[in-house]
Amino acid sequence: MITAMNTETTVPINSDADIVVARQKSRELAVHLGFSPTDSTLIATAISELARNIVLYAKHGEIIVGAVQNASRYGIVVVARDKGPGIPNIEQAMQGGYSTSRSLGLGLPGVKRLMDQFDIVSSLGAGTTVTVRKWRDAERSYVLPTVS
Amino acid sequence: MITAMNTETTVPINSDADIVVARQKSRELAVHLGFSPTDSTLIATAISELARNIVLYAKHGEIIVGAVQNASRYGIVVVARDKGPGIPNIEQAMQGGYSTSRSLGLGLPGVKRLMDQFDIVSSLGAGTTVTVRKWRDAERSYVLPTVS
Amino acid sequence: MEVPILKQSHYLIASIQAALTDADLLQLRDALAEKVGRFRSRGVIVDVTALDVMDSFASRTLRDLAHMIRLRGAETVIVGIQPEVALAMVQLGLTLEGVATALDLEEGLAFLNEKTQRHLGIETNSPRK
Amino acid sequence: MEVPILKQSHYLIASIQAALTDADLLQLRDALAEKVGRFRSRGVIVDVTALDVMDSFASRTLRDLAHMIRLRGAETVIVGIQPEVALAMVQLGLTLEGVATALDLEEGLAFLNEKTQRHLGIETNSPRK
Ligand SMILES: Nc1ncnc2c1ncn2[C@@H]1O[C@H](COP(=O)(O)OP(=O)(O)O)[C@@H](O)[C@H]1O
Ligand SMILES: Nc1ncnc2c1ncn2[C@@H]1O[C@H](COP(=O)(O)OP(=O)(O)O)[C@@H](O)[C@H]1O
Repeated sequence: MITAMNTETTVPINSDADIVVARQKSRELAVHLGFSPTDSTLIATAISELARNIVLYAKHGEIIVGAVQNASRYGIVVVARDKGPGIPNIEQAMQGGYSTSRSLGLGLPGVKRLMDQFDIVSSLGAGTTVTVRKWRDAERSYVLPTVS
Repeated sequence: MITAMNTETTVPINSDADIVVARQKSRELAVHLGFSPTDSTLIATAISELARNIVLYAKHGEIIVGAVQNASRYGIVVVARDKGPGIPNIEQAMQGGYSTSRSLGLGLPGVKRLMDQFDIVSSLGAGTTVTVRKWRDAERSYVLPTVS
Repeated sequence: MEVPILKQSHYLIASIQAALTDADLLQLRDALAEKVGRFRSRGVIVDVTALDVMDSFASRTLRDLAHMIRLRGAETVIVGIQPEVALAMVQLGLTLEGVATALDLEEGLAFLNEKTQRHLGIETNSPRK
Repeated sequence: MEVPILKQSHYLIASIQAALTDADLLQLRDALAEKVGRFRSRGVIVDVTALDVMDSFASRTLRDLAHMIRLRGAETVIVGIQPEVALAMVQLGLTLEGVATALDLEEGLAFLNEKTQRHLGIETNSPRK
């Protein structure tokens, strides 16, 4: 897959105020890329969960939102990465209902449902990187302004 | 086992509209073969799940529905096949609750319960073929019109 | 195939007329979530009598629909699940837990009348217009 | 960003005006639990119409808030969940179970009127103002 990004924004995540910034930036980009208000809300919600996981479990990290394009589609890609403790058992974390905090453990499996593609790489002591994508409906005729 | 089919229909599966066609064709054949309305619904439901798996995981494939006969019984056989990515761990997929999509992972184990026989062959990178059969109650006296 | 949505006093009634594609079902879900606000409806009835098959996708979509309507402050009831469809659902492990169901349109209306009256607590002794 | 809390007769109304941080949400929860005692309020309305995102933290905090208010002897209703927010919540598995919801402020007030009247057993036969 060929990916090209021109509108890339990095949001440093260090506190709960940054969670709000991250979801606002991702919504802005989603709207700019022609996503419907509904899809933009789904994207912003997913990014809110990923940003909170960084604050909760890794303390510091960053969220990078960008446009993505392949042969047939436009979309948004969001990378959430940290150098935190990592996730010991990813399969368990993705199953839902698993949580090391006071939470519900719905975040990661929920993020997967909200987005079209979900990849997670995590190694103990080295950190966690979650990459999610959502594609614009192929049939819509909107063309990205300046994706190279 | 000797199997003979004369009424064989192939439904190409490329989109969610084809899922509807596949389940309608399988119901039609089931009714034609003398299955009860209840059994015909069970069969159509199973085929709906198999067709959706093709659309979700392999994008393209086909469903072949036909009559089947052995020494003592008549029945319906449905083959769902695709050249998609294949299933890495069939045992896990058959256990239920396992899903790589937004779904519940009830499909394959559910299909097995809905039908009388269930076979799955899948190899990574080469695709997946699921073959299911359901037999008509032996005691019913209905005879197939022209099964050779 | 778009599902017609009728407005009947405080309720919305969606009568599925034929087999639906997955896209049709999602469209129905989103249309009802929007219309329940536009028409200030207190309840939604989805009549699935004519649905040929209720598979895992349809069940999940109807469950999501009911939860969305709840979050919008209204009640949903699914009516008309046929015996053979119910059997197929049970064998698939789909129980529509947490979603109200009723035998048919009449029972669905009775359920909503009871449910939304109690919720809003108005006119319990006077006839509803 | 502190959420303004209005006192209107027996009720408290918190209208969220913009995106809230987690800390703002916790502050709102605690402020309402305190004020419901101070003003002897019978009901609380939280209007989330302007909330950009209802994620798992916000849902959990509102659910906790509703339960706390209940333990203080009053009722809570969440109003104004938009269709797209409801969809995101449902996909996250957040259904606000056990928490009352209503379409908007007006419906929320109607709900509280009914609910707190019945609870306190007063004015059930007198006309509603
Ligand atoms: N960025 C991260 N770094 C380390 N651990 C994480 C991270 N994100 C998630 N986890 C782990 O995965 C578990 C499940 O996460 P999630 O599904 O978001 O649920 P929750 O946050 O509600 O617990 C968390 O409880 C935590 O143990
Ligand atoms: N035709 C197929 N090609 C590739 N993978 C498949 C196919 N069918 C099923 N799978 C895999 O098996 C898993 C379980 O399938 P299933 O039981 O039907 O549940 P669900 O579709 O709800 O996830 C799927 O999540 C997917 O990973």
